[in-house]
Amino acid sequence: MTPTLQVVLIVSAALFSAGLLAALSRRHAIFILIGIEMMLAAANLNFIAFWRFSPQSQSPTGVMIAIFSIAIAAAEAAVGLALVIAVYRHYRTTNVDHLDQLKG
Amino acid sequence: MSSAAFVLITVLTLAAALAAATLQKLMHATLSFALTLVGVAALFFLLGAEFVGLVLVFVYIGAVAVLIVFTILLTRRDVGKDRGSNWGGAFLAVAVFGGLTWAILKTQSVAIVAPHIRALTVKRIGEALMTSYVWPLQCVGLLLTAALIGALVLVMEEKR
Amino acid sequence: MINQSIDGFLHPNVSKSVDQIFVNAKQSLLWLLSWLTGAPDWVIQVASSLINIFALLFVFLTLFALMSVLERKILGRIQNRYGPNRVGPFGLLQPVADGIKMLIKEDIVPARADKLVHFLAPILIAAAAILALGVIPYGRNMTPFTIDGGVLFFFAVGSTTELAVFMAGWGSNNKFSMLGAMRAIAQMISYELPLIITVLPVVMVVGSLTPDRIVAAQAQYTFGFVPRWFVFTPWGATAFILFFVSGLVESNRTPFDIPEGESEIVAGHMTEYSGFKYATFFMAEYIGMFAITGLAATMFLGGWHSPVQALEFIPSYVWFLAKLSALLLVYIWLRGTLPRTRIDQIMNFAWKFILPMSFTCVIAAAVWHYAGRGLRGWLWSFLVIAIAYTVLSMLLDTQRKFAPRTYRFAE
Amino acid sequence: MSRWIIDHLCLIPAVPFAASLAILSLPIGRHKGAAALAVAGQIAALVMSFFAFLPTLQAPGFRAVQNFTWFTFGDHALRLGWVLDPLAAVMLMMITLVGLCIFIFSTGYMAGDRNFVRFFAYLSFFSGAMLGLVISNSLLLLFICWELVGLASYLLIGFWIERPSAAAAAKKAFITTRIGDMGFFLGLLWLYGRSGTLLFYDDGNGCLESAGLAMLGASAVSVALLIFCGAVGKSGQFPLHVWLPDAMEGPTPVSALIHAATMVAAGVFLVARVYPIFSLGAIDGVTSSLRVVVWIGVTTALMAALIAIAQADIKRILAYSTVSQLGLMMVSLGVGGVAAGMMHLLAHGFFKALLFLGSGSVIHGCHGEQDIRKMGGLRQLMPVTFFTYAIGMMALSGVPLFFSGGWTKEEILQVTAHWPASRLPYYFLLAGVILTALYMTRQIIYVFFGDRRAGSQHAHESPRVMTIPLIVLASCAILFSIVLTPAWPWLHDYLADEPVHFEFARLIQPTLFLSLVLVGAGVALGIWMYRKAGAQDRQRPADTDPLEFAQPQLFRFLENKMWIDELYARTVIAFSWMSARLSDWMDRHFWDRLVRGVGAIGQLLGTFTTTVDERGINAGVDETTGGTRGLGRLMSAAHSGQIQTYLGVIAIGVLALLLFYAWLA
Repeated sequence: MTPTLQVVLIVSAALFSAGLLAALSRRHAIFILIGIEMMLAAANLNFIAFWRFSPQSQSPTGVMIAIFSIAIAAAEAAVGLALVIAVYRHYRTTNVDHLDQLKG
Repeated sequence: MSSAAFVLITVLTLAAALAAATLQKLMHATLSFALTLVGVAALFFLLGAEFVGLVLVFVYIGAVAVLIVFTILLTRRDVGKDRGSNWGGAFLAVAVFGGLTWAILKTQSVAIVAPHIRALTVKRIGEALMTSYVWPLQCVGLLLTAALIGALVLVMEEKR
Repeated sequence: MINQSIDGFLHPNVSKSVDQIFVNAKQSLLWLLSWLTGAPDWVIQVASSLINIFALLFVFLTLFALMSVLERKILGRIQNRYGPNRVGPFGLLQPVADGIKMLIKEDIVPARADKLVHFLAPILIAAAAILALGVIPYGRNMTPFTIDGGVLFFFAVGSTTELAVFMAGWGSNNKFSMLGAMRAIAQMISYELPLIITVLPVVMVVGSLTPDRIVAAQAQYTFGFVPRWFVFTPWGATAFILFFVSGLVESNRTPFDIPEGESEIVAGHMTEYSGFKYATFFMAEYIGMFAITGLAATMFLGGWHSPVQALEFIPSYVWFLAKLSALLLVYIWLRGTLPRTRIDQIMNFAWKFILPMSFTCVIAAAVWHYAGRGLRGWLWSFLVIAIAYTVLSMLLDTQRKFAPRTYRFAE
Repeated sequence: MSRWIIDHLCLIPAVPFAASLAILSLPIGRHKGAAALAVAGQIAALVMSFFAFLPTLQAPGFRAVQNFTWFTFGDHALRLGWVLDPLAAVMLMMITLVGLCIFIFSTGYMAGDRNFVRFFAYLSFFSGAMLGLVISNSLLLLFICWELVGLASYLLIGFWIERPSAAAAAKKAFITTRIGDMGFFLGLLWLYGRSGTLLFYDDGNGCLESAGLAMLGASAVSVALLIFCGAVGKSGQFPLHVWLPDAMEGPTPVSALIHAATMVAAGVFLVARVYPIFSLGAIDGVTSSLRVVVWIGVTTALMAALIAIAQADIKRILAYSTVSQLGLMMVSLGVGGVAAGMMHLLAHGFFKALLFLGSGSVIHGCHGEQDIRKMGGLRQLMPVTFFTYAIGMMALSGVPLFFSGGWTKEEILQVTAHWPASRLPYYFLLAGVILTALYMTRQIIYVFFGDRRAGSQHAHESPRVMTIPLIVLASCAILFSIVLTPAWPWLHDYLADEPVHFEFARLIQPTLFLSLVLVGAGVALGIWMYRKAGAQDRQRPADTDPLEFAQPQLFRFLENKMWIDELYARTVIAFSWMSARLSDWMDRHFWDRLVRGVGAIGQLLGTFTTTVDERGINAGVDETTGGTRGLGRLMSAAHSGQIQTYLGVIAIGVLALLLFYAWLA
């Protein structure tokens, strides 16, 4: 048998949840970033899958969106990591539990 | 699309993803994250989007992973001690996974196999990028430039 | 049926010439296999891939062996001494001896090392290097893996090398390794940009990322004897030189070998490696070299095409190997000639000269194209490059840029 | 060369302007540089004017016009332009030539003045403005230059700003001429309203050409009179002549250049320029506007001549003579002798400049002494000055045959004699001739003859730089007459655009003898009256004027300029002063009260609203804010500042949404 769209979607859902797990359960800021990146990758997988399985897959819309989202994810990662470094310089920690200056 | 390869790659990817989410050593987590992305790229290959797969590897392994690694290095004093994980988040993630899976299985319209399409060549992608997607392309270029400058400014050593 | 299933390796008219000997051999082998065991197509496919891989490994490991001894001999000559000349005739068996030595050496892993990473690094680095070899056309119909966008694949794989190097540096818990890895990554990242951007004009002009297409685009001859290689256009020549230099950096060769400069940091990221792992690193470095030079030949030197139409009868892979080895000889020659540069010099050079120049190449290629690919285009693009070069060299006055280094980050 | 100049007429004024700017940019001490720049600019202007002058000689009726658009509002373009015709050409020549002499003269005269640089900047500025005035082809452009000229004269009269009298004189001159300019401007606007253009010559559409004049129609008279107001102001005609004598407070070269030779001639020039408007619809050369011109001219001429007799200040005498001569020109214009008037203007330019420079040299020699009764016997001390001065005097008093003034005066007398409207002006002018001769003789006798008095003890001849211009101008005053004689009336025909032909018989006209007699009479009378002037006479003290001795009241009357200033002081100025007082009072006691009252009302309202605000509105607002704050405190508790909490909440939301949709489906 060849995998159906369902299967691919479930895979991407699993990937997404893994990312969510990383983002939610870890204390280190970089883990959160990694999780977010993984979620983005899952989203891209969805795009590609929907494009591939859609009946009129001649127009490469999904692929385009995937490409653009990858580019944007790269930018986001760069800025995010820069933020992590800056925060580390300032507070000498990257533990997000201690970074609660915005506490109401 | 050969299902064997698909299964293989899927297993690899998900295992790597879980590892990335749960490994104690940050460095190992990062490396398995890179592995995850390789797997995703392979999935893209299988789905007939070679170009995107290559771009993914290119961007994530070549750039993002290295960036993360650098960051880890620069914030090294803090890396070693990673206090465990909170189970609330884990539970939530699992719940989300369950909900998603349930929803996907529930929707019948996605239970379809891939139609046969002619391979998406890089040429076509390039043409599409340069014709109907040229405006978004410019915007992304601008965004990347802005991100570059912003990151530089953020990490610049404040002069003393 | 088989021939269809074995995609793309078939030339419309399969000539019996020497040129196609390997292709034909492989095909007959596969045919035999399918005839003996009525295996399904995908098995045949896997088999053909395996054949390709083994051929690649064989050829290039041999080449590596030859190269290592040859390098040592040539260096010896350059430094006015005999190279290795004890083992075998003219010391030709030296690599064998080295191999044996490396194999039987003890494999030391530091106690505080991150074992897994330390173990994975050499494998990954070698794998990346070998993968990169897979997309280069070595002769007519002799591209191991024709994937659409092979050039991109090449760079994508090449970019994993950095991660591998970092793993090596991090895994072996040692400051020299770390420093070496940092240096290596720094210069690799800095020079990956020019490497890609200098390939860009070729891709633009050909309109394809497939190496075969790029080679085919350089097939014709002007006036029957001047080959239409891209190196003979102003932008091509410039891009080729820049590409070559960047490749030199990418493969950590002298004069850009600061990541493993013995006199500064013991052996960079390979400090903590010994025995076969070290050999693997060594091999990976050489194979990376082969890959870069091969790509350079493919991109700018017309791939496997013969420089003179009259010499068409000589098989294509011979031509390719000739070009490859010529470039490799230049590598060795440079190593024997030039002193080691400083990290800040390398960085300045990358960001202030090479990068702008490679962008100029892109522009010049565009000019060349829109001025009608003829003599006019030639002159115009030459003008563009000349102007850019003069301006850059004016701005980048060496007195200031290469002044004594200021240690800002090493407190 | 000439071609080029004609194509770039605007260069002629531009050069002196540029020179003045350059000079202004010099530091204070750079006398040589300033002088060099100014003289160079003037010489350049002279050369260019000469080259522009040449082509006008070829064809009678030569006229070169070049117009340009200044700016456009809506679909309507305001166009200015430059014109070169005989009138402009001769004026150019005269201004530049005389101007050059005066520039050179003043390098000597002003030497040692610490504001030397500023002076020359002003001079060049004036010269540029004047040149622009004469070649402008648009009434507006002319008006602009006119005002610039006025400004220059203001600056120069008040040059010695530290003297209150100078400042007062400058103000007086400025304001008085402004009164005339007001009329001028109104006339300009009216003209524009009627004819729609201010260009003089615009190949057929100019306001001086048939089309424009046709559009002007009946309003020509009023327009002409309004413009004439300007002329009256500038060239010191009767009601507004009062500023000119006071203008002598300025340095003597200024008086020579501006208030004798060029600027005051601008009025006459203006009338001559727009003559078609004056003479529109003339019945054998007489229109009501021209009538006004004539009578104003006659009045001015006679009155000024009379006043001149009783003046003691050497420059004031010359000033009044200028006024009377200008009146003479006006008369000649009025009676239709434009050419004659212009001729006299030019001749007058030369010899009056000569006289003023002569007086300047005298003053210089006498160390700033200006009262003629304190001079005397300078004949031996300053021979050059004396001779040149004598020539100027004879030219002014119109001694025939040899002096330019004589011939031009002849011309004017003739045209006046043939004025159809009335013969009175003619007789008045004849009287004026006698008076002119009289006061000039008086002045000469006082200054140069008799024995030296207080002022002239240590007099000395002026340096060469001052005497040479005198000589040049003197020779001009004589040689100029060559082109004036009836035998070969070149200038006349040139100005009247007629071909000239030589006929010796016409040299001697019958009226010549008449004027000869008159002048002789005037001179003789002068000599007889003033032979003992300044010396001790029988029972007459040395410092009293003979006329004063004979006719005290008359003399007092004349000496005080016929009380005209006082008259103005009593009437106009007094009136304006009163009105000022009145409005001041109103302001203080009436408007002020009004304003305060309004203010008080406002205050009242303000207090009222304040109370309302505080009692009423604020209370409610406070309540609201209090509530909001409390709510905010409540909400802020939920913000733990933990990213992951937020993320988790988001995830929960996503989950909820998901389930919701699934449940829907």
